[in-house]
Amino acid sequence: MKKILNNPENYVPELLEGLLAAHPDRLKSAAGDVHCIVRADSPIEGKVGIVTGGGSGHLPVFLGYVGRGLLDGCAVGDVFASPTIDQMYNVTKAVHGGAGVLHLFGNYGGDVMNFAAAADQANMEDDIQVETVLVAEDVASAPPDKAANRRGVAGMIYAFKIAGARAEEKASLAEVKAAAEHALANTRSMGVALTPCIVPQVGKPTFTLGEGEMEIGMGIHGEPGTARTPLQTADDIVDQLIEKLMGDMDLSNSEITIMINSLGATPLEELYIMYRHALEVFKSSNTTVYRPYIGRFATSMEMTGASITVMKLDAELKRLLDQPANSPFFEHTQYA
Amino acid sequence: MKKILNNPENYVPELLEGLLAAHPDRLKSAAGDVHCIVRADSPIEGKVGIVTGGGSGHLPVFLGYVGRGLLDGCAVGDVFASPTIDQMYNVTKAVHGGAGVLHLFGNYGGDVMNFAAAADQANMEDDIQVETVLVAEDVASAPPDKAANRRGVAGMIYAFKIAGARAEEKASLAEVKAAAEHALANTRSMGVALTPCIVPQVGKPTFTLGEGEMEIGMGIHGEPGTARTPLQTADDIVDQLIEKLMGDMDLSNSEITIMINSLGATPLEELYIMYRHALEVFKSSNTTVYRPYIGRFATSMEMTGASITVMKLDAELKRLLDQPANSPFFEHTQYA
Amino acid sequence: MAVKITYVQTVDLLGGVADAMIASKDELTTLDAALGDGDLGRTVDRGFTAIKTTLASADEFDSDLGKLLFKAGKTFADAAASSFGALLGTAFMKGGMALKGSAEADGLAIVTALQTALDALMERGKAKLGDKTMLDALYPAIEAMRTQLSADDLTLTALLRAGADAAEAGAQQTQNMQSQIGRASWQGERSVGHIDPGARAVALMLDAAARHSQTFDAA
Amino acid sequence: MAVKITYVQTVDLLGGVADAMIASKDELTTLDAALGDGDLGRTVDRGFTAIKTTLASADEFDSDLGKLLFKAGKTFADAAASSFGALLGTAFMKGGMALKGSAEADGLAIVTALQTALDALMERGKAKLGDKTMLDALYPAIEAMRTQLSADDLTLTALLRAGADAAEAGAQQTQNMQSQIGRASWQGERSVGHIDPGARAVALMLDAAARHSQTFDAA
Ligand SMILES: Nc1ncnc2c1ncn2[C@@H]1O[C@H](COP(=O)(O)OP(=O)(O)O)[C@@H](O)[C@H]1O
Ligand SMILES: Nc1ncnc2c1ncn2[C@@H]1O[C@H](COP(=O)(O)OP(=O)(O)O)[C@@H](O)[C@H]1O
Ligand SMILES: [Mg+2]
Ligand SMILES: [Mg+2]
Ligand SMILES: [Mg+2]
Ligand SMILES: [Mg+2]
Repeated sequence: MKKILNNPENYVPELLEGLLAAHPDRLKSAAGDVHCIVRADSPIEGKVGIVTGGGSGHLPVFLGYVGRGLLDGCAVGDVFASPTIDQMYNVTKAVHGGAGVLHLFGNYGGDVMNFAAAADQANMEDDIQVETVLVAEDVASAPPDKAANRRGVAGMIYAFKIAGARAEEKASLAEVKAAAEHALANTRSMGVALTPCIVPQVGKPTFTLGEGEMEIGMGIHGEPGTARTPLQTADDIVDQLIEKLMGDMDLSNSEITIMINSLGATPLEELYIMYRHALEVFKSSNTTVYRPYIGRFATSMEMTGASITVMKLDAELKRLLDQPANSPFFEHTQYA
Repeated sequence: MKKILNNPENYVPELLEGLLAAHPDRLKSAAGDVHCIVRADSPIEGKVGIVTGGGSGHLPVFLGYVGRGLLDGCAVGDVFASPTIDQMYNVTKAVHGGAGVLHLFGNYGGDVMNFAAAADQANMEDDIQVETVLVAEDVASAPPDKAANRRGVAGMIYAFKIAGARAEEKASLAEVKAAAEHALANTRSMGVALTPCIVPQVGKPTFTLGEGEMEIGMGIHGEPGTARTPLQTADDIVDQLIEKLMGDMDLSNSEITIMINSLGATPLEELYIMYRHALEVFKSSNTTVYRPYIGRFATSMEMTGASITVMKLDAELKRLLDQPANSPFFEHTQYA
Repeated sequence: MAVKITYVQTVDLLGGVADAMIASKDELTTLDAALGDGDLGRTVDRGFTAIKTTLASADEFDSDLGKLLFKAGKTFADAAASSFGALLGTAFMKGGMALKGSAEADGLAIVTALQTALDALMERGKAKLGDKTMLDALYPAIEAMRTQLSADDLTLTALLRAGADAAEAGAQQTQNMQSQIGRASWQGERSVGHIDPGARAVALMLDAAARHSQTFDAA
Repeated sequence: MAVKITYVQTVDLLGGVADAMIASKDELTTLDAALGDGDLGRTVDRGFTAIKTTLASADEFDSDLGKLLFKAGKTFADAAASSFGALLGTAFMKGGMALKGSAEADGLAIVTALQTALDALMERGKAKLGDKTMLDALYPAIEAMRTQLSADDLTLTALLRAGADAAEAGAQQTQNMQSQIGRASWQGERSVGHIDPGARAVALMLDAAARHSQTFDAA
């Protein structure tokens, strides 16, 4: 867990400067603040703007999904920390094309409170209509009866994709919000962590795991999971994750899309080993997989581990999932 | 450095099974062997087939570049080990569309000898014309006067892209070979490693680095580099890598494309910090950057570290670089 | 002599609180690591360092306590935009609004400002008493201070001490509670037995204020 | 009595060599870790384990030494497709072709097969003597064995022992060389002072063969 960086305090501004310099055709900053990332073609007249935000250290989450068919803007915080109200407000204002703005982000206290204040400000000062949808799909973080308390993890990408596709069709704010909620109602995630990561300014691991240990259900900032066990095989891990997901949402006899996501250091090779077994498991419940996503979609820097996200599909979700999308981190051409 | 796997001996076949199951629209196996990966639409009549091969553990390298506008097939070896002659031969045969086959792969002894035998066999048994181009662009691995001895690292992706685009235009075998050679003549790479990785069947790190150490110039299997030093800042690392690259090939007053590549665990955030400083360095030599590639293109599982590859552009390389390409790991839509 | 704090004393007191909180950052990090993500020390460090910058330019606010506190809150929230930062920032800003235009505050004004801050904090955070949050320290502190207001010979120190002690008692009480909101709620039953870090931070702030105010009362 | 090895003895001898090599895998890994990527032990382990499978079905080759060795080489290369695997596989295959149709081999045939193997290995690997490779053990071994052919009362053991000793001397000599080819060449000057792992492997193979052949000569 060694890092390539300069002064840790400049980690985020430096990476954002590099990122803006790398993708000037697709991204720009708003309000003269590199923490406010918006599409280069923002604002888009008549299109609902979709804004997310959250801490750094999760690339491609969050700002990596700012792009065509996806999000319009992202407020970027320090590593694992919320962006400020001003940043959220500035992004909201910069992407507003007259059709309102959807705040779509993970259920983390700081973000929730700051986005609420930013929405108030955008409404008060600029008459921008703002709706909010929280991503809260990590089944390990709270039982079903407290589902609203859950944290948001990789499932947010399905919400970004579905809402983004709907917004691109120039749907109304209510329709885009409904699309995001529809996606999330059908989305569940759960992960496993094998080793921690280091927040640059802190310089030591956020948690510790013994040499032969893993933690099922751990969150992307090292929030504790449901069980700490000896390191298990890929097949056993997949069994447990899918069992927990299926216990929360019935997937039998359904078509789903699945995301097998590395938390950072876990290589793609191992994700495919997991996917292989996921298919074996799904066979017994007559669950079929459409368009699997296998890779690094929501990370915690160099954390070792993986998460599985499923979204149960219907005709509308499938249609929207298939729309093209394009960001520097997520290219989605028409399928087949 | 913990792994999500089952029996280590099944690491490669299991990941390949998962991969083939995930991307049946774009990939298939040849000769009933999952180690022989070819485009789903192979063979393509009248198109030169481009074949690569090498050990596993480097995803997206090698098989990740089998796709439209890229490669036609890949023979996949065990982790960090050469594929067999049979596998290379079978892939060669499966992608042959009547226009000959280019073997384009990294300069590693086992691969070189086995590909030579496979080429002989394809020529003897099936009358397939095979040409060979070795990728050998890692400036840390040998001095300029022994440049042919150098190993091949991430620069191979530029060769895949350029040769692949040329082949897609139905150019002749000689022309495709020339395009690959032209790309490689203008390509140089060098990397730095911060922590090792573990070969699953071995179970312990391939090399060791002290807590505060790094190694400049290390190869992707842990081959020793040019200097082991205390961990340096991102800016200092970039300074040294670019100085070495520029010492081998003059980049001043030129347009280049650059690839900042993570060896695995190093997060994207840090690559952008590196890119930011690379631009600062290039400013003084009047080197301009076109289309940067920043991400994980050639990895060593969970190794920490990064490499920088540059390709000096001319009109033809730029034209071919811009052509669309599409594999499950590398989507390349038309620019802007 | 009625309890009173002047603008200059407030600047001085806040400086003392800031220093004390920055010195407590490791303890708060440890508490937050047990229940949450272990960043509370950093939040407090950054937030109160930012407040000290505001205090350094205390001349710019026309001796208006409201403006000073509002700016301090905004600065805190911007510097440390976490849950605690957002909430404490809101508390300072709204509490400041209750003191707008005043160059000094008496006991009632202090308690009213705190109550306004608490209301804002509950509105913003949507937590209830007993959810195991900073509310569970701040609420009893305000109640205890309100009770003190009718006491004879009340000093600023005595007023703040009553709040600090009640806050500390409230913070200790959180050990028996299960977190119902925020990051710590993801711990479920495992949250029982740990002190809520935000509650402890409130208790530390009031304790530092009470200790610092002794210099005024002695003068 | 002229030196001679039968089909059955060859199977037996190869089995002994395979066991000895598998037992040496850690040493070879250590040597390869110093100059290369540390996989030679694994290559040798997998390759000779595969050869043992071929030996287990030795009945299938009509007592044809050529077929046996060819199959052994192919099996080795497939099981361990590294540089050493590719080269040793080629050596066995081409050496086998020189013995095609023979049910036994005399001293000259053995040396000729080894020479054919060496030629093939040089053709495939493009290395020269002195490049610090297995060639630097195999070449002097063949020379020493060829010299022995004219000796009186030559035994198989003596023939192989001469090869083994020369190979070991050659392997030791590689310490003074700088690697000019393959992975070890990337070490540049740092390669000096280390024994080439492939050369050591050749010496170990011949040594095991010489030791194992004593049982035939004693019989
Ligand atoms: N909704 C809320 N209302 C009141 N207090 C809260 C709320 N959420 C969190 N807190 C307080 O904030 C503290 C944690 O602060 P902080 O570390 O900044 O949170 P996080 O890192 O989760 O954003 C908790 O101990 C609790 O006292
Ligand atoms: N071109 C070559 N010709 C002859 N021998 C070679 C050649 N390249 C490598 N070798 C031998 O192979 C040995 C290394 O084998 P191996 O570990 O399989 O290589 P790698 O892991 O680099 O593929 C070297 O010690 C050397 O003796
Ligand atoms: Mg916290
Ligand atoms: Mg936090
Ligand atoms: Mg080796
Ligand atoms: Mg090797």
